[in-house]
Amino acid sequence: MNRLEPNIYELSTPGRPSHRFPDLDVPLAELPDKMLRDQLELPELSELEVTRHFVRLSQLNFGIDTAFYPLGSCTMKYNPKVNEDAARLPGFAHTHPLQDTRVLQGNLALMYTLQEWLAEIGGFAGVGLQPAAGAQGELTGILILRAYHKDRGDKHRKKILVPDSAHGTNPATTTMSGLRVVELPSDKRGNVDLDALRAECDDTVAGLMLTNPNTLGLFEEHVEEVIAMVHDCGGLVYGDGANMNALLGVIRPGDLGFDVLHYNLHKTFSTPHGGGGPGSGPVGVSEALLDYLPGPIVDTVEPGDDDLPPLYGLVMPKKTIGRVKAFHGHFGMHVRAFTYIRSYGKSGMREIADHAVLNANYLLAALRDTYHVPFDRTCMHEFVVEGRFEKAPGVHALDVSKRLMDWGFHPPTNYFPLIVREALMIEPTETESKATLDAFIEAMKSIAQEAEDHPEQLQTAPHTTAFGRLDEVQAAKELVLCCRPAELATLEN
Amino acid sequence: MNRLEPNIYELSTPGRPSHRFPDLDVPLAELPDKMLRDQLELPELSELEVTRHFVRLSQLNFGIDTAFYPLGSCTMKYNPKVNEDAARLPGFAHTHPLQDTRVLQGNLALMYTLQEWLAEIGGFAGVGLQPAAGAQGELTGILILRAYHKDRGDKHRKKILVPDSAHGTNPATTTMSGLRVVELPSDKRGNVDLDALRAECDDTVAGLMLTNPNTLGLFEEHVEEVIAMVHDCGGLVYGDGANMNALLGVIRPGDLGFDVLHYNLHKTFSTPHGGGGPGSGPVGVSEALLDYLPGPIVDTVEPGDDDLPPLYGLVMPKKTIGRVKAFHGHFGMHVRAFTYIRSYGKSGMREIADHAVLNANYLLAALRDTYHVPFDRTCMHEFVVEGRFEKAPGVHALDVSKRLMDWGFHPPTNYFPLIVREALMIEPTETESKATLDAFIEAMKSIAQEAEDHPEQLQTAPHTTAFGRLDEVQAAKELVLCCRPAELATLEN
Amino acid sequence: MTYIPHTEAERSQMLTAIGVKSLDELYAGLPAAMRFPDLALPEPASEMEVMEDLQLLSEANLHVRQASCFLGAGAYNHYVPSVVDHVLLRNEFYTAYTPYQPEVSQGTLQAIFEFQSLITFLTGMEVANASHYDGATSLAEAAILSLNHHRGKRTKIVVSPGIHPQYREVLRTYLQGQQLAIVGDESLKHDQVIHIDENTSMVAVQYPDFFGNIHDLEALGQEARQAGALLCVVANPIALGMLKPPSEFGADIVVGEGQPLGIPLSFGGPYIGFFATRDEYVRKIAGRLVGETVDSRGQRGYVMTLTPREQHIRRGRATSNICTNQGLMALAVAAYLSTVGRAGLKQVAELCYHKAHYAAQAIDQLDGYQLWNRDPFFHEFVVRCSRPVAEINEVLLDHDIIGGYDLGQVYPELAEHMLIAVTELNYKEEIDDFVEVLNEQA
Amino acid sequence: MTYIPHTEAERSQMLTAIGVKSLDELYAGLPAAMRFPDLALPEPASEMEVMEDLQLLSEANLHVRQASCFLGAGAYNHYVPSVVDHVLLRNEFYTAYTPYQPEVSQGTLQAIFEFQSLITFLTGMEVANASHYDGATSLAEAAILSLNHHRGKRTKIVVSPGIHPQYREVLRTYLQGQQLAIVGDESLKHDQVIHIDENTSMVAVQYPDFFGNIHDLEALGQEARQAGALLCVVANPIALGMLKPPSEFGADIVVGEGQPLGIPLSFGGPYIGFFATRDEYVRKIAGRLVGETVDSRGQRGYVMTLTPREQHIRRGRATSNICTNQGLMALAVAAYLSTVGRAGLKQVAELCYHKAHYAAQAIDQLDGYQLWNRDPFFHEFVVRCSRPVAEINEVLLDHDIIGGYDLGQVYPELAEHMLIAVTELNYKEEIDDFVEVLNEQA
Ligand SMILES: Cc1ncc(COP(=O)(O)O)c(C=O)c1O
Ligand SMILES: Cc1ncc(COP(=O)(O)O)c(C=O)c1O
Repeated sequence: MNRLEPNIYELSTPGRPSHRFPDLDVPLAELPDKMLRDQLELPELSELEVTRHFVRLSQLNFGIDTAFYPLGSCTMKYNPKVNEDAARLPGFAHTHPLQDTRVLQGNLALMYTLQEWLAEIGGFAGVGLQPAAGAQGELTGILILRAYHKDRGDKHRKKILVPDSAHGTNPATTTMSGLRVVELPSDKRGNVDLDALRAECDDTVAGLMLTNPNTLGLFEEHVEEVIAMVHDCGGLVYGDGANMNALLGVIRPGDLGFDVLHYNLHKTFSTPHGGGGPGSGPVGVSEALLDYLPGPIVDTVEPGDDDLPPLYGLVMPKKTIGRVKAFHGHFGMHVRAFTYIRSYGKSGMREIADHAVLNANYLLAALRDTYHVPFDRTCMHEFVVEGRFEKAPGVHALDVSKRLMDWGFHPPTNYFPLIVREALMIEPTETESKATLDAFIEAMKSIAQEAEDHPEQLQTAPHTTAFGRLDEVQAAKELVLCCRPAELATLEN
Repeated sequence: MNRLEPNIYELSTPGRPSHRFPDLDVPLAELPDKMLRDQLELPELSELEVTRHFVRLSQLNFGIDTAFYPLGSCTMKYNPKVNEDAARLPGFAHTHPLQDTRVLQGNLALMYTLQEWLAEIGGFAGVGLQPAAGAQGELTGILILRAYHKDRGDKHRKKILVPDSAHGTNPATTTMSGLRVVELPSDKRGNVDLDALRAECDDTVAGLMLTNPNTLGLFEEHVEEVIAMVHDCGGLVYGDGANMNALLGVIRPGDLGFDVLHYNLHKTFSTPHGGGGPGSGPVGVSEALLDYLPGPIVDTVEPGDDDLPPLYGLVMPKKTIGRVKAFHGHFGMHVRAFTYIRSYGKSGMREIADHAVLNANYLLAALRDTYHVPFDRTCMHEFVVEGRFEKAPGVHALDVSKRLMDWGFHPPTNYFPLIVREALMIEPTETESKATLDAFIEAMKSIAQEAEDHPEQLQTAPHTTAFGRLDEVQAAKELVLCCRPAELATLEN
Repeated sequence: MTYIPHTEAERSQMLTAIGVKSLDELYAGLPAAMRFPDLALPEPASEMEVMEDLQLLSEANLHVRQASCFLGAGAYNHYVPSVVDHVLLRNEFYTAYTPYQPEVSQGTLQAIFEFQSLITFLTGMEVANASHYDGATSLAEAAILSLNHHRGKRTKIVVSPGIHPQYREVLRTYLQGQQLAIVGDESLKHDQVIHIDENTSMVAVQYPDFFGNIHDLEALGQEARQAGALLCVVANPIALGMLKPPSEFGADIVVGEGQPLGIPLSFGGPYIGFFATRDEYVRKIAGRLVGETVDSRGQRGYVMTLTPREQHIRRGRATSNICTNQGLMALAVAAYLSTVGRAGLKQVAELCYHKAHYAAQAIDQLDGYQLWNRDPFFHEFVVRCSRPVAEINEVLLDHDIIGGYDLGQVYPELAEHMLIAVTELNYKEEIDDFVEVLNEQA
Repeated sequence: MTYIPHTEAERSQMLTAIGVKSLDELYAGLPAAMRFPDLALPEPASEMEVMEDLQLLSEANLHVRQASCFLGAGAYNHYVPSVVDHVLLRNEFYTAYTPYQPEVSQGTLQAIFEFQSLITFLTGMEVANASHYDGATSLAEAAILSLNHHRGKRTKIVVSPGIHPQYREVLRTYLQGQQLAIVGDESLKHDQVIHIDENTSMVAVQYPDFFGNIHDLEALGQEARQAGALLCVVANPIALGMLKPPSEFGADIVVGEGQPLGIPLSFGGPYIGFFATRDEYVRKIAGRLVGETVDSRGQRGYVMTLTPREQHIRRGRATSNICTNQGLMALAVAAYLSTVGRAGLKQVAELCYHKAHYAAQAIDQLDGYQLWNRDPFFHEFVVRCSRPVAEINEVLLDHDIIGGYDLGQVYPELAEHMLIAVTELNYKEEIDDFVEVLNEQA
């Protein structure tokens, strides 16, 4: 009686009437017979079947709108509904990226303003909105560093320093950019180890990729010194802005000396995560790097005056690294982020950071006695504890995570950063209430107790969800990546 | 660890920042101090709390979009998504009911067309769209009959004949209209008993309320004779159109001689049921009754020509029974029904009825051997079986219903019509596929078997839903009809 | 466009299983001569074409967001927070029906229970039902309750002329089959109090009244009480965000139109009637009531309760025939009130109040216009003009301004009087423009 | 507008629990001089005001539904069935993230699995991933796969000039850090085949190409295969509703832009890149892959699989840095393809085809215009004009017609050539009007 949802091919019935388009209203042209396909294996469902299928599937998910979702490093804050409405306004949703920009001044004004706002928030000279996500922002940034050095004839700068606490995208980006990763250890307080950094600072350094607050949720205590050391050896500093939520209105990376930084609109600026994207990863740069931004970006091409707004246009920065995407980036996300910043406004920025940091420290204070905190100091918007118990050696961070599901919570991030054993990275975000945090604390404490008393309760969790643990080994071994249509449809109409 | 959803007052926290409106941009006026309230016991939640609350609540419901919903007499067909979009178009959603009709010709054209289409589908001379639901359509219709007789000086016609199989709204409507109900028995084949009818047909008959197909899902076999008898004694015939789905493009009640009929847009014409409304219950009438329609209705006030569309206006029928609602009825539902009829078009009407009837007869054919069918003949869009088992006297229709939930199905209608013992009234509708019907048949058969083998499995069902059986006796006894705010908020800001 | 899933193959399998040869055969019992009429309807159309048609029709309207709107008179242009419609679009809410089966309907049931609670607290009463069709029919249902309360022995309903004219029309429509008198609204000058006597079943009054006036109903309540009549107050729910709840005037029943609480104008519907009263009348309330209870597992849950009042049980002896009501609109109201909350509702009320007064004062200062209201008013007020309102409104329309309601249409004594509504959606600038155009038209 | 729930009381309780006196204290470790900058941002605004601003901005655009649109060039104006967005608005879908925790993410996982399946069957390939950012980056990722396949020993990528110019730009951006040559698109006359040699890692071609041409890629595929290079085909997914899948030409990788499959134009994004290939390359695919498995209760379920390929495990040795991809857009594509289904996709493809040919023929007959395509084309074609395209487009705009793409901007040899796209949304009447205005502008 277990009602698993069939897949879309299993739900298909040959010949099922489905969506209907208008009849052809022009004469038939000759078809290129030789080039036509004779099979098209797509499913055939009624609209009710489609609706029911996806509604049922959706119910198998946890989302921010159903559960507390303290997934560290991902800033799962509330996604305001008005943002969704704004992005769907026909005047935005139905504009073609190659239309004459003179009839798209609304879009351009919005993007221009967002560029300005993000630059102001981050302390940068300019911002390019094209990158599609954080990782593409990183690629953009590192290619900018590379182009900058190359332009100056500085050809042997091939080294990118990356702390060992960094997100996997940082080293991967470096390699993609044709540069070499040098990993830096962290010190006992979770900072970049200054001695190790010093030892690497030479004239082959292209730059440092720094996440601040870092992935432990800690503010880099020597950030000014770190940046100065890199600058002094001729390198540039890239900021991974995944954790900008902690800094809004608090401190500007540009003021700290970062040369480039990517923003995650899908984290800091509340655009929805969509089950894994689309994100948006605009990049801010200092004056010296402005000309390298990917393009086009929006600029005023004719100044405005009291009566007329300026005329905006799309322009290619002079020494651009090139396009990183077709068209102009994830405009739909730009609309949402614009709406968000416009709503909170000037004073709201700091309020966001304040409450993100308050919530994280509140949880940390409450959990410190129950869970081992490897780097224990005032955290920023998130913190990392260890999901292991001396008295219950067989219990792992993953078990704690799975057991949290039984309490109705989405688990924290597991096993990242890599420098912490059994890491549980907890980011509550500012939109969660004290009541929710208190319930989470209760769950975490109770689970820790249970780890000792009934470890198997954790090891076999979750118990109350629609699915139990999934067999990842089998998935990788058997590698079924595609539906097998019950009956390969051969009827062709 | 059972996570019941708290109610909205329990979720409230005094002082919680919530939705913000613009600041006042005019000078303050003096407030009428004596008239101000000092307590306002409304909850205070963040938008995330509101969203999460209602999303979680929604998941506790079955709806057409999650499950087969064969609730007899309710025509739970698929609600097309495009209807929802249409009703939300700003040009419809943001029109005020008292605006100058010359700037609302879009609304009026839509309503006029819908009046015409419904009249055509039902075989009537005209249609009024004002009634809010089926029951209000009934009230409208019966008041029209009453006014008609009154107008003709026919003052002693106070009797409304209502078959015993009729829906409760029929007799209730009669009473509300100040008329007297006379109940007619059904014969062995589920028809109105002709002898009983003949006996009542005299000059005190105001009319007959006839549901055809009736609530057994059966077409009234002597419908022409029945109508003629009532007409012959000077009465009029009211049609309860709840079951119009079976007749679309098949037969027109107006052609059969019905004088008045209400349509249920929320049944036949796919407007969503909304967890119990809003519905819409337009009323169609014959030529003789046109002037009695509630108003205003839409009419052309200036004819159109090749270049110009006609000018539509709101007009009050000459001898109108009056308004039954403020404004013009459930316009949002009119838009949806218009969209629906426009989509299916001429040929689609009969296809709807055909497949509704096909699906019902298919189920009936499959279940006939397992469940007792009290009136067993070719049914229309629905049919009624008995949810009782000779070998399992302790099992009731309600138990079958509850057990169906464990199979993922919404139950049929229970205990209606009253003339069938342990009635299970099953209406599959045309939008369900054979595969779904087959699964339902399997469930019904398996449950019948289980009733004999493991009756307690039915009697304690449902087992797999979030809630078990609810205690209705306690609800009626303790009568808690309102949240008790944990703390009566006394802070007034 | 079709939503019917059947394939040709399935259709024939099913016909075979039924034992008939064709679909036509299923209709063998129907009068042959009338079967399968040729309907004069348009051809089927694709979704794309249908949506284009609808788009065009909708664009043939001037909607209030394309203009400045000063029209109210029972339907108000308020801002609906975005989250409300996102809640309504939850498939499980809008594609469910009346929660007959509580085990799989707790979402709807709890939402209605919350709606009842919110209305109870907003009106200051003790109990509220799950909804009526609109403000007008909730007034009619109140009258019926009063008649039943008096067991049919009282045959007079006294209504104030300050009640929305259409509500009074609906009241008369509903009660046309009963032998009773509905009096008190013959003219504006009229004092209803003179009608109140031992035969009076209910006294009904609007708060604020149709002209925006905020009357202290204390005295009227006492008159009604003394005569043993029920006092019914038709209230504007936004006004209750700042004004004394009718319970404080001794109201026995509070009804009203819930549209201002999160429901789009939508050319007049669907809206929602709310209905709140005292505990003692709970068994006489029409419509659905949701009550709290427990399930077989000891969990708190909700069910429809006191159903023996209703038509499906009591049939001809039920006092109302209401069945389908305004479920989804109740959800909208619950979502709206939860979203704006205590502070938000008060803020909206006060924005309306102050903006209306700003507008009234400015218009009153114009030559040719005079504020008619003598009492405190809420967000609507009457202005005496020196020309027909229709003419003024026509000019206003040329300026993309939707002017107020022409009172002369229903109150002969108020020819050339305009009823003007102001809400939080009217910025100062709009008001100033409105005043300026009025000035030009004086 | 704020979405922060904290009350003053809660804030102080929390500060006390933490052991600090103020929020400021939490930042004690931050460089003091720079703390709390005064940001030049607008004041906070209510939702109502924000929405009005956005509405105004959106109305400052001319959108394609207000005009006739004949512009394509990589982004196409197709009809999106209503149901698609209703699926995307399911809160549980759009407010979830990457399904790291499969037990509470089966909805997303199964939807992605279905997306992979649909793309696999549509392209005729053996495996597809969970998405890339867009068509352009999926081409770049294909190139990287080919380089890795050849273990860095081949240093040439041959690209056809018929690939979208912006895709070629992105390819070059992505690979600027590698030592390799990207050749073949120097001019239109150019025959890429001459470049294919033992050093060629990948040969990439578009189908239909940027000018709409449907080329038989059989021969090119053979050339590539002989040289041991991978053949990558950038395909238009709507065209695949009627045309031979690239697998039939021996494609090793099929990538493309999924926007036409249910995603609004949205000024260029978010869209979705799809990526399909042969089983043998599955361990070299960048991005997420969802695979089928079972859970502890024996139920079929889905997980992200082969994760050791990815950056979070392999870090500096990963071949791509992609992390967040286009999850929700994959859902849109899955919903679109499920809704239109086999027959619907074919119908759309054919509508596009026939309408484009009708338009092309009509324009070709005009004086001053000449159809440039010599081969069969799909729904886009090139017209040689006798005036600058920008001038013609300006006049078209006056008639509410959004003209085609000015090819001279990127192909110097195609000055005064317009690339025209026609879809199911262009009715005959629109096409006729377009032709008429063109005629006037000849
Ligand atoms: C610290 C950090 N950097 C980079 C990224 C990559 O961002 P995206 O997933 O948007 O590509 C992430 C994503 O989770 C992250 O947490
Ligand atoms: C046969 C029949 N008549 C009348 C009604 C009343 O219609 P409504 O609920 O729309 O008022 C119903 C409703 O279920 C019904 O089934």
